[in-house]
Amino acid sequence: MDFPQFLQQLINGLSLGAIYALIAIGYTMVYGIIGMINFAHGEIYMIGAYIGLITITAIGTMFGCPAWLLIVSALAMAILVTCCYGWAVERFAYRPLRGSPRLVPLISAIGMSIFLQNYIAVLQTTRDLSVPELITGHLFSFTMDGFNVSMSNSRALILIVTIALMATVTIYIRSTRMGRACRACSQDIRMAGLLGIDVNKVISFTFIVGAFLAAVGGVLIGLSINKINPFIGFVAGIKAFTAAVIGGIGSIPGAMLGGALLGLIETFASAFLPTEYKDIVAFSLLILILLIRPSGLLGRPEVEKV
Amino acid sequence: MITADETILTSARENRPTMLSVHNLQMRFGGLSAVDGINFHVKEKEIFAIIGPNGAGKTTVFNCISGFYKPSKGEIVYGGNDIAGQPSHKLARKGIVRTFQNVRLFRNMTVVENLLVAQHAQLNTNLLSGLFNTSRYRVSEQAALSRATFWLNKVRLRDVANREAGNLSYGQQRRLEIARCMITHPKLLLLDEPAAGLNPQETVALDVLIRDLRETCGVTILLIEHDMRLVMEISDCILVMEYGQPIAEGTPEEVKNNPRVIQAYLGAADE
Amino acid sequence: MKAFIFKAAAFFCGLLATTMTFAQTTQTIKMAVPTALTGPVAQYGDMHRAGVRLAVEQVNEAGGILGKKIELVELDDACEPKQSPAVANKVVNDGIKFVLGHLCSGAFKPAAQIYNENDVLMVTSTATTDELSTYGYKLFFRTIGKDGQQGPAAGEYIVKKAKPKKLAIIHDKQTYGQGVATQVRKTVESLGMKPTIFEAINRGDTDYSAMITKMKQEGIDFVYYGGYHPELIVLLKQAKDLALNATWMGPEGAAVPDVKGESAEGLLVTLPPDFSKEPTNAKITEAFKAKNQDPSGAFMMTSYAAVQVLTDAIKGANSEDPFKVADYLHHNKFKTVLGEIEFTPQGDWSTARFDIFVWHKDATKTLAP
Amino acid sequence: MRGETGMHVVVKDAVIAALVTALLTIPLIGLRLNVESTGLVLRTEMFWPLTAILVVFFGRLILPFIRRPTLPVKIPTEKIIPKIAEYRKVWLGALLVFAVTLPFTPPGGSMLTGLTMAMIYMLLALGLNIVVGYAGLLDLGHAAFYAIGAYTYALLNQYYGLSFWQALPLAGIAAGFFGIVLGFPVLRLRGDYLAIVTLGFGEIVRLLLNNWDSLTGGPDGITNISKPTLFGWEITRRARGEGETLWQFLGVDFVNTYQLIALYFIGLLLVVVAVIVIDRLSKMPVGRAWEALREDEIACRSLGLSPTMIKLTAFSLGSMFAGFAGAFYAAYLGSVTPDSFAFIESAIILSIVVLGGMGSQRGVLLAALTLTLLPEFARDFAEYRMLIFGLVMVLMMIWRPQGLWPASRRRVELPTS
Repeated sequence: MDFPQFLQQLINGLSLGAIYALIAIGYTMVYGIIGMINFAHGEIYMIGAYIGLITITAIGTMFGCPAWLLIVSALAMAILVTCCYGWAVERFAYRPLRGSPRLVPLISAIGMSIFLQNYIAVLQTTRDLSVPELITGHLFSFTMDGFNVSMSNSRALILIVTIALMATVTIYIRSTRMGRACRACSQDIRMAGLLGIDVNKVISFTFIVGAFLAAVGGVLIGLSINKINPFIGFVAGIKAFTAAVIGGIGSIPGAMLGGALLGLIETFASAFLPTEYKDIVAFSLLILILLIRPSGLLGRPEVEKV
Repeated sequence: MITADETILTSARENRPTMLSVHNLQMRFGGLSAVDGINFHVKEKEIFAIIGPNGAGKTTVFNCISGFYKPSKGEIVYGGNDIAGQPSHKLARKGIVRTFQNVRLFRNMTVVENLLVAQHAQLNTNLLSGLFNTSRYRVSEQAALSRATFWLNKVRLRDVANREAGNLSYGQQRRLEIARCMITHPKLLLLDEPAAGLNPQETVALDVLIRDLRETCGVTILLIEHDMRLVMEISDCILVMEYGQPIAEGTPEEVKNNPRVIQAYLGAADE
Repeated sequence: MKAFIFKAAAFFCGLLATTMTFAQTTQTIKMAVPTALTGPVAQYGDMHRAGVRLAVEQVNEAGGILGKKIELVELDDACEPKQSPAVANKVVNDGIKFVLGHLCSGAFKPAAQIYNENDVLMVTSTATTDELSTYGYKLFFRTIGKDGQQGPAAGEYIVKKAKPKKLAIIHDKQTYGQGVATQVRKTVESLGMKPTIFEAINRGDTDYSAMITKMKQEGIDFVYYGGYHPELIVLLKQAKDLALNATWMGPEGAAVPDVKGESAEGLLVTLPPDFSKEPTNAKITEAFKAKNQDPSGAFMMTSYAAVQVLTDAIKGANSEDPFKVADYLHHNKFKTVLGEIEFTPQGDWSTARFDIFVWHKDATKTLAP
Repeated sequence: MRGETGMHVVVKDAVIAALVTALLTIPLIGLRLNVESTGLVLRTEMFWPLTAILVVFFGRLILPFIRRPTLPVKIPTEKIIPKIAEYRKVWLGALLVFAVTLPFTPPGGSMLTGLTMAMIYMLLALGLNIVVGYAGLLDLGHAAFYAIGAYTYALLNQYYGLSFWQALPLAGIAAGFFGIVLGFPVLRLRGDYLAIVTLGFGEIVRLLLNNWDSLTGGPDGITNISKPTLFGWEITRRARGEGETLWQFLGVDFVNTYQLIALYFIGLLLVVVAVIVIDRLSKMPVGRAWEALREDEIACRSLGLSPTMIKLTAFSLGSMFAGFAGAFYAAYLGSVTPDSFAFIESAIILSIVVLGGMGSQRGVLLAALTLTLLPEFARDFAEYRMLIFGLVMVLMMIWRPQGLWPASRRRVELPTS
């Protein structure tokens, strides 16, 4: 495997990693703040994809408008509606369980994940729906000693948007008042409440930001892969969750690093080994990292006080 | 009420056999050394107290002795060999048992079950004999239950035997924790601020209980406590610590009048 | 001990007889249609049901068979091997003797064992995996070619007509996909061409760029994909994105209206001959069009033929006993929309053949040169 | 803000609530995508979204006037430990008789497949109850041991022709062994990290079964697995080997439901044995050690209990029962495929344990029965089945987090020494 192929696989790995990172940040923020694995987050990403497709189909049929307008309106609608769903899931499935033992919200999350999958399956049929190819063409496509290295526009868009969104969220968390409140809650949510931080608002905000990113992910990934069905959220969810854990659950840059790492490992695994083993490699890596460094690469190691 | 062997108590402290001796114990967390250069010996059937302001490193010493921390440097000699760094469940089986600053009971299990679990090491835990309820198994269970009843009577918790440990009052929980330690036939009992949060009558009852444990069960007691009246009254020897360093050691009388101790506790009069 | 068991068993049996009442004589002939009403390949289920429904409607209009109307019982196994045994048990419990299905090879295998053990006659018009006819089931029939026929047709076309420099064969690791891909590999290797890559992908995956780059690196210029259309659509799109200029070929599982757009242009597909173009079937093609169903769909005509064959056999054998009907099926020729059908002892359609078609971006197809 | 009772605040609240409901309902419920022959098409059905918006709007308007102040803090209720039900033995006997005669009653007969699956999920949940309920170790990969048990029997039956009863103990031991293999590396992990590793382990086992074609037959799995025998008689229509079928022995002509009834009884037998064994285990020192570990691992260490041994016994015994369930599932279905052991199975088993009440055998049995039979009742609107299943899980966690039938502590009569 000489350099051009390596370069191409690197691009493939990073663009796949961007997809995982975009969803992983939802897991990391929720776990960081209230220490809960939000199993339904994959479904929020799927709902984003469906809203995008519905908007495109609705506007597309009404009057032939240019592709970029379709994409922008799909993104806007998806963000608006998915954030509502993110808020609603937290408000109705998780808030009543705030004080209960750790396992109870987990089961509620698994239940919500199954509910949302079938909610969409019943309403929008379980069929595979094909998303129209709105983003076509290549960002760059050059041949280097006989091998064509290229990156499609849709993949490039995902990479750029992911980096941009990650940067904004990190800056927002680091510099704004709400960001400080989030960090306070992740250190000690009970004390944050005592000091006058409206904990419910912070938690809702976390879910809404997670939903915002998942919606963007849903629309862009839908446009890039052109196929959605009610169950894409589940597989992507587990992979994104793996990325969040590898990077160090609870740390936002960790989600980015974990996503990129998982994308690269899966890509090079299927480049060298037969493709069907790439998932086994991904999960084995997850277990290995957790055994050596449970808090992940960038996570804060939890000191166990006697 | 002193029934213990008379000679042990009154003979000079030096020639009594040592139960535990600590040689320049040091414990560092990253850059910070919580405990540095600690040396002391605890004699058999003695009540040895460690006192000092908050953050002096008392509980860290406890954690090193009971195997929860691996000391950075230094030796802990017990029963003839160095036990520094051995896991706490092995040390417990060798007879070193401890209570905790904030009571650690099995909250959702009943009081009796707490006492039965503590005897796990002595029980017949063979799976098959338990499954087929063999006579050997029934005998060992009955013995465990009668020992538990003995200790329930001793710490006056008999009437709440079937209540969940989490629903007991604070004083009751403290007594249950001590009973749970004693039921494992320890040689060395580490009490981490047993009187914390107790009202005066409960502290007096605790005083009587600790003396009774030493006399009747012949157990050596290592104590961390802030209640000076209890410490001065009950302990045979006291070690005073500040910022992880030892600043005084001796009988309650010597320690009470030691200027450095007074200064550490009451702060120097500002010249 | 034996005596006690005997008494206990007898008691249970008495209890059994009193509670289990069965209505033996029913005025209709029930036929089960286990197919995919839900799940990713539900589109094949639609074609399967459309063919069966039209045929049964026309038979019932013409007075049904043996004086009884045919009643269809449609069941959903979503093409999952996990669900099909439960569906098969339900069919057997309801006392249904004839089954038109199952749809997918993977789901059919466990169910076929249950049908065979409980004397239920099976006629599938969609499952093409060879294994089904290797178990020696006497009540198994097929009105569609099997991979053993589809594979060689594709293999010969690749070696003789397409003559690629470097060939890659990939499949979706499911019974159907892996089966047909292995058949193509056997044929191609027997004709002296060794595929450079023979690999599987995970069903439900969404990113194949790594594998496509590997193919580019090996200089692959022809790819045969064994599997259903959902994964193929994504593969074609990503192959175009990464500029892998290779012709693609797929089995009849890939020939679905959903496969369209730029990347689908020039896709080669093996399909049963397009019987909707046959002049004799004009009346039936019109009937499909009247229900705005596309008559040239992969399983429309084969499912129609399955009902034809079954109803003719029941009339011929003049009984509803599966063994008599099976015996009739084994020893007679049947005139159907697929032309004349004759069954091998294992229940395969002996003279089934597959043609090669070129798929276009508007989901139409023309016979390949 | 809520304190003000000015009408404009209430109206503002109602408008916002209505707006959110609109955003929630109109796009997904109002606009329906569907695939027609002409490709993707959008149908609109605005009835439900509009009613939802109106209900929420007027609901919020009148809400402040009828809402009674709720207690800000939930006061923990004192769990009084009931006396041992005197007639516990009688009660259990009645339950067993009911379970034995159920398949013969018309309603029971119609749900036989559901009842037998309920037996399998009971076995799985009883096993997981040891790991999650007693020892408090969150295991999200229990389906892996279910798969190992199933494939052990399938392979032994296919390659060596072992009968069900011969292979059953081996399946249990194999699953128990892998329980220890998983147990060792995760000793140090706690809570969520343990859950994630077990999830990863479950996925790896499923993927290995799916990709290891030579041994496990890959995605097709293994078919033609022989059914168990009941007291030495075959229960299928025709005896496979030279044995005699129970039905020939009874001189009864074969009806498929007889075979399902026989399978149900074998399942019932396994569940009864499992309940008795696990009940004994929980009363023994090892059972107390599990609960102590769940309550406070540090206190356990300080009393001389070695957490390693406790965790390994919990994992191995828990997975052993999952192995038995797997072997019976393989025998019942007659074929095994990797994708019937996906993560969703582990999630369902965990939900049964939590919904039933962690650490409570009777609760777990009840939850297994309800969760497996719930879809049977919802047979007519089949596609809503899983929708209701997910919703039930969420609502149950809100209204009864302690579970359907939580365990009550055992009362011990003290000897009057």
